[in-house]
Amino acid sequence: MPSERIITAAQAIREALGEALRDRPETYLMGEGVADPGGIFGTTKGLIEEFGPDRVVEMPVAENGLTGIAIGSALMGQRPIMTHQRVDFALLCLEQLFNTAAKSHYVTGGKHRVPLTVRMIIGRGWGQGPQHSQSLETLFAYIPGLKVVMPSTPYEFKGMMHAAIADDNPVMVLEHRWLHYVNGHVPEGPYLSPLDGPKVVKSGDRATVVASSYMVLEALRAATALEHVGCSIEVIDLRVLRPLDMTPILASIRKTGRLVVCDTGWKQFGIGAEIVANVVEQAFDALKLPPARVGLPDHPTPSSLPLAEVYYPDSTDIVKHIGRLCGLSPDAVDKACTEVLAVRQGVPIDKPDPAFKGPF
Amino acid sequence: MPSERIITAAQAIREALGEALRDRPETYLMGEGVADPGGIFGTTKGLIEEFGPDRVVEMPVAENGLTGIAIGSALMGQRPIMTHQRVDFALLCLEQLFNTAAKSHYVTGGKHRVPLTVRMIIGRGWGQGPQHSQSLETLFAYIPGLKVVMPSTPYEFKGMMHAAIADDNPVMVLEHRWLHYVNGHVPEGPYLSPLDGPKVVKSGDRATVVASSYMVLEALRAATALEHVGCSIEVIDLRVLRPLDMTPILASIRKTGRLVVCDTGWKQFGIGAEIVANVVEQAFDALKLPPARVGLPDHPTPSSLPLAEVYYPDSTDIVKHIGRLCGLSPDAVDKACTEVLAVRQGVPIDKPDPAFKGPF
Amino acid sequence: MNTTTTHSRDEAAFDPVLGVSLYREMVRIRMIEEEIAARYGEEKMRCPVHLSIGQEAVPAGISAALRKTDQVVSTHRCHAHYLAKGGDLKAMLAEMMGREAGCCAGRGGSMHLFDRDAGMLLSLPIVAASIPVGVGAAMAMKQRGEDNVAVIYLGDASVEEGVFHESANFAAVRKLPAIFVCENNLYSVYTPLRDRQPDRPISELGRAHGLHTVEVDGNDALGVYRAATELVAHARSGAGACFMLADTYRWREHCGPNFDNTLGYRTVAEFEDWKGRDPIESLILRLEGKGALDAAERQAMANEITAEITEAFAFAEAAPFPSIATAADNLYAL
Amino acid sequence: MNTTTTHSRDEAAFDPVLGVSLYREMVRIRMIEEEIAARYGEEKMRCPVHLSIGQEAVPAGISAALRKTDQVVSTHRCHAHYLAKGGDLKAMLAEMMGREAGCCAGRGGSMHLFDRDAGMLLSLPIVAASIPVGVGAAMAMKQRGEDNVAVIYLGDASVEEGVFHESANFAAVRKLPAIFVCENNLYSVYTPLRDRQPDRPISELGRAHGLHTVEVDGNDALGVYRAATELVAHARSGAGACFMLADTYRWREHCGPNFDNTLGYRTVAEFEDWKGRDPIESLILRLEGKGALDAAERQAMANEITAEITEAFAFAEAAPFPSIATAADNLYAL
Ligand SMILES: Cc1ncc(C[n+]2csc(CCOP(=O)(O)OP(=O)(O)O)c2C)c(N)n1
Ligand SMILES: Cc1ncc(C[n+]2csc(CCOP(=O)(O)OP(=O)(O)O)c2C)c(N)n1
Ligand SMILES: [Mg+2]
Ligand SMILES: [Mg+2]
Repeated sequence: MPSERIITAAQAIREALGEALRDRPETYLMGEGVADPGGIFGTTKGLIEEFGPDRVVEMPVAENGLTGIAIGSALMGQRPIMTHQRVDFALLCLEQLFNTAAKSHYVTGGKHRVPLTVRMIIGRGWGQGPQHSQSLETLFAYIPGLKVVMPSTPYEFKGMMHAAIADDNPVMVLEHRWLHYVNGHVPEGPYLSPLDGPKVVKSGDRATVVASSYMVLEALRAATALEHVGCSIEVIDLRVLRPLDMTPILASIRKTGRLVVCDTGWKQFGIGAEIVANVVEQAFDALKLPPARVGLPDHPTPSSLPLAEVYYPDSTDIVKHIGRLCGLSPDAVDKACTEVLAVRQGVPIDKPDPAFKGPF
Repeated sequence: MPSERIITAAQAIREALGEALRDRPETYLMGEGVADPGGIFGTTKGLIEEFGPDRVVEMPVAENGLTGIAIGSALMGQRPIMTHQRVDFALLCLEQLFNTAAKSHYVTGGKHRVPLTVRMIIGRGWGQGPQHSQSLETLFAYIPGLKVVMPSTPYEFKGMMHAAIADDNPVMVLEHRWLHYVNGHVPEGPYLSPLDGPKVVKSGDRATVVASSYMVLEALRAATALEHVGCSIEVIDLRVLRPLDMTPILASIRKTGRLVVCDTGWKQFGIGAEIVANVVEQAFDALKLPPARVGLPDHPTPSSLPLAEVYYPDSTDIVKHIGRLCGLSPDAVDKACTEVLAVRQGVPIDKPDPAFKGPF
Repeated sequence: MNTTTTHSRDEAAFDPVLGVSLYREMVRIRMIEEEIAARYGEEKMRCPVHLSIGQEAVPAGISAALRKTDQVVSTHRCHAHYLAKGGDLKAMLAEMMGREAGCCAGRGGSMHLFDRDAGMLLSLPIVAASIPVGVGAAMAMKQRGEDNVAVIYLGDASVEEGVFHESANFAAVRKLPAIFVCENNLYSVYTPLRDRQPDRPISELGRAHGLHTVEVDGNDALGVYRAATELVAHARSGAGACFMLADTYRWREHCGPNFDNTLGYRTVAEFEDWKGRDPIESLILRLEGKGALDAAERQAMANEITAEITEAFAFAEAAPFPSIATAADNLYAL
Repeated sequence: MNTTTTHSRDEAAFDPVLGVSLYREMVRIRMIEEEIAARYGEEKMRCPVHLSIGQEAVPAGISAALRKTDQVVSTHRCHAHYLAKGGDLKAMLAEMMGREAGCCAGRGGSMHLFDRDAGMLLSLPIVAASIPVGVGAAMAMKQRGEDNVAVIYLGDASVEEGVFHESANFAAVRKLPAIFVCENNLYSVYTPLRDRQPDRPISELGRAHGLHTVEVDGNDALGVYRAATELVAHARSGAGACFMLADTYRWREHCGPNFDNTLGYRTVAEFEDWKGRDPIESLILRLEGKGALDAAERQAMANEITAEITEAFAFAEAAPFPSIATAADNLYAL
């Protein structure tokens, strides 16, 4: 039974961080802005007052060095939780993450452990432009030795944050900024959402939609509208990009025979490519039609609103692909698209979707 | 008709660089080691004597800063050619490459140009270990705005180097270190190998092997052995990973119906995933069997020789996949495997393959 | 306070004509910024804005020492640098409104201001990312035998990023015509200097990298100008790269149009102290002392600037948005 | 020469017992390195090697000032640091031969030497990458209330990487018990300092970052020891992070077992000059001056060390390779 309490994902994260700081003396937060009045979109708000500057470490702007410092402390048994206000900034510390953090356990024959959590926020909206809005999960997913997770609901944000902190590996937590505003049922006190793989979040039999992060909400919205036109689809929340467990996805494909993958990054060379390739290798015969991918078009994020409006795919794109794969009538597709657009209420793409307030 | 002259790829690169420095006053080389006596595996050897330290810029160990400097000079109309002795070092400069270099043309509505060439060498062999031997082309291939090329023959090394230098975009040239030793027919004087996409390097009709960089040689070796057991396969040299032109690959699949992709990086989330997903999306009906991918297993490069021996896939892996896809007899597969192994003459995996001396 | 001031206010050397032009530059920047702040709530400028109100003296003083062909690179807080270097106001506002007439054709927003014709090479929103780009511009100009210099604006937080040091070291070792101008406004977003750097003047970093280094009062446009003139001459002559530390203060919030002193990350007393050192008001006093600019003249100037601003906003608001058919254009140069 | 020496050879303070132990440490390192060089051609050590011959005084002097629980991080040139900190010789040689008994179970090779029990936290082959890791170790120890220090070895090229500066700044601002030890051997591979850095002592960088900074003669093990003792006490007491600049010289090629003076990137005169300042020979002279260690005692020591080396090589050569079934093991910690 879900908890009666409804809070936002930002509050859920803050709660997880506070509990971890309270229960585990070896944890500490580090990041540019963790001690700010705003507290990283509210996710660290007030923690500096409770835990002080040795546990809530405001950092100079020095992503690479501070990542190495976090890793060094993790090798000594600390459990640093590092935050980048935008994943774009983490481009500066990939050497440390990919070489030192990802490889230390392997290269020492298992003797070193790197219990490091790195929170990276995917920016979106309000004309952020090309360098403050990227969705770079693919880069991390490519690197053996990292774990890469993308929670999509407040419940998962809290539980996966706890699981990431408890994990003895470097765990990259990619947080879509607009998910911070979403409400959901979240239990009080610590609990773990295992970092074990994808999860069916809505069952159905006509097609499988594998979605990650924010696109899970778009997929669920599409699923509801499709249900209303008589098409029941299964939605799988990818959750854990690395290590990748294809089992639930393959099971779903064996049932539905149709696949749409949607993630928050660029389509080409993205997450969807691996999901599709993997499904094709392992369940080719189960596929009734070629899988489809929904992702960003092949160019940087434009700042200008009308260009951003056509840049970001949404539930209508999912509806259209499902319509094609499931042979829905143009009318049914139109009806479902009209429904999802109505829910969005014409709010421009550069503001968070008011209808995604949940509870999820 | 190919040139009569046979030189190594390292010599071909050196020749291209020398010609560019001679013909284009706006070019200059920059990199740690470009002015060294060894000259980056011979590829810049002697150029410092001819062109001096303003054109052959030895650099402090500061990959990120120097990349930004190269970009700044490119915005002003220079044509920097930067070299990293190992692609692993380039992890330090991804912020500049992905944000500034890749996006400047787009974000200025086409007003800025970044005619930058970045050579990055993929290490292999002699116990390099996990941080000196990665094959990170996937990271670059993911980023819109970069061009990413991987030449495989001396002819292509020279021609693509000239094309990269002439290009007004940031071009990442990934050079497999063992290809430097390979011989081939190379014309004197400058010529361009267009950065236009994959190329059929051996035709055949039973299956298509798409390979990049060093794996092209492994694929050709497999193709020869397979030919001897009566199985004619088509080998496509991927050449240009970004922008990706799928046309020749799709044409080949429509002919053969069978696909094996092999690249030098990790298999999961790698180059092969995009090729497979793309083929599935666009030529699903042409596929007789699920495509296969050949790539590195999901862990860092171990230094120890016996572990490295099983880490790197080679022509036998290609032969085995083709055998399965084309329904070859176990005998035929064995025979082809024996042939490719015989050519390799038992040389350990941590030394360059003496049989790959060419000419290619 | 993090620095000492070596270029003090030298009234004897005061040139009223220059003073008036610096005054005009600063007032123009401030009036534009204030108009942006006033209109931000209309939600036509749909991108973050980092205002320079309070920090006008540095770009005014620097640009007065530069040629058009000298190059400037800037950061997220680039409005003033762009305007002082001669960047097109209309293209700036159109950019902030996402219009095709914007300097980036609407693709970039407020943190990507540039104007090639004016020698404003680029601005980048990643802290310190534009620093090496500026050094690269200096290298290119040196390689091409042009005697231009590159000015690299950076905030006090930029020196925490490794790339600043990599860039400074290379500029020093190659004696490039690069001038690093550090505007120390004491904060990185909400974090004060003492939580981010040890207690030593930031200029020590310039010296340790072998840069010709000076400290100036960043609220004294004339002092900045005089120091800049010397540094520019130094760099232009081939004598080597330079570093200027200029202490100053941002009046409004880090990002956005409002004041934020109520948040408590800085004291009202500190804010008031710096407001008392308003670079514009203090220059007025000095100009009036020389009888160089009376209230009526200032009003006439303000009217002129208001007209310019009104026209520019009207232009930007009327300018068309990019066609969505062009969204993917210019990914690759042909 | 890039530095001044503040800790000079003070014969009055010379402690013969300490001198003998430093001598033994240096000779042991040199003999091991020379044996590696001698046997490298056998192709059993199938990985790059970066020898420390000529540079033994720094790790000998530093480690003599450290506790076992103090932590050390190192670079590609890590043999001497590992050995001096008490790293296991057998595990080192087995690692270089790719055996399961290697300190990294054969996965890493010569540039990943570490020994947790000895307080040798890690070595990394990416220039400067281990610097922040060492600072992080210092932070962890401080956070946990342990009064250990972290020593961070770095080459003269490391200070060109931005991450050095990011690490130094943070260590300074947080007063971490971290000691940066820069072994300045004048070269980065083949490139001399003058082509990479401006003409100022590298120690200026330490000072500009607010680190407690000293210069030492890096070929004087006793001088290094004395300076290290002072820095370690400083850092351990919580007074803040430190920087030591130690000039020294690598005798052999950058990577590999050979001499490479014929390549021409450095002069034979320079090489001979530094060989004349052999840290071992000069210590022998001083020890003999005190009557502390005669030739027979040295020979006995050498015999002991030879026996140890012979045994360790025999151990490593006999040690089994990893099973290929374990190639993918330990990707993730359970
Ligand atoms: C690499 C990176 N890290 C963090 C940020 C977020 N950020 C934007 S502005 C800023 C503060 C910069 O301070 P300073 O350089 O002093 O400039 P100021 O805003 O004071 O003008 C930060 C941390 C960023 N844009 N880039
Ligand atoms: C980031 C990075 N860039 C380049 C290299 C190649 N490299 C290996 S050692 C070395 C020189 C290091 O010089 P220094 O720090 O002075 O140490 P030394 O070898 O002299 O002991 C270089 C450039 C590397 N390993 N990592
Ligand atoms: Mg500031
Ligand atoms: Mg050195």
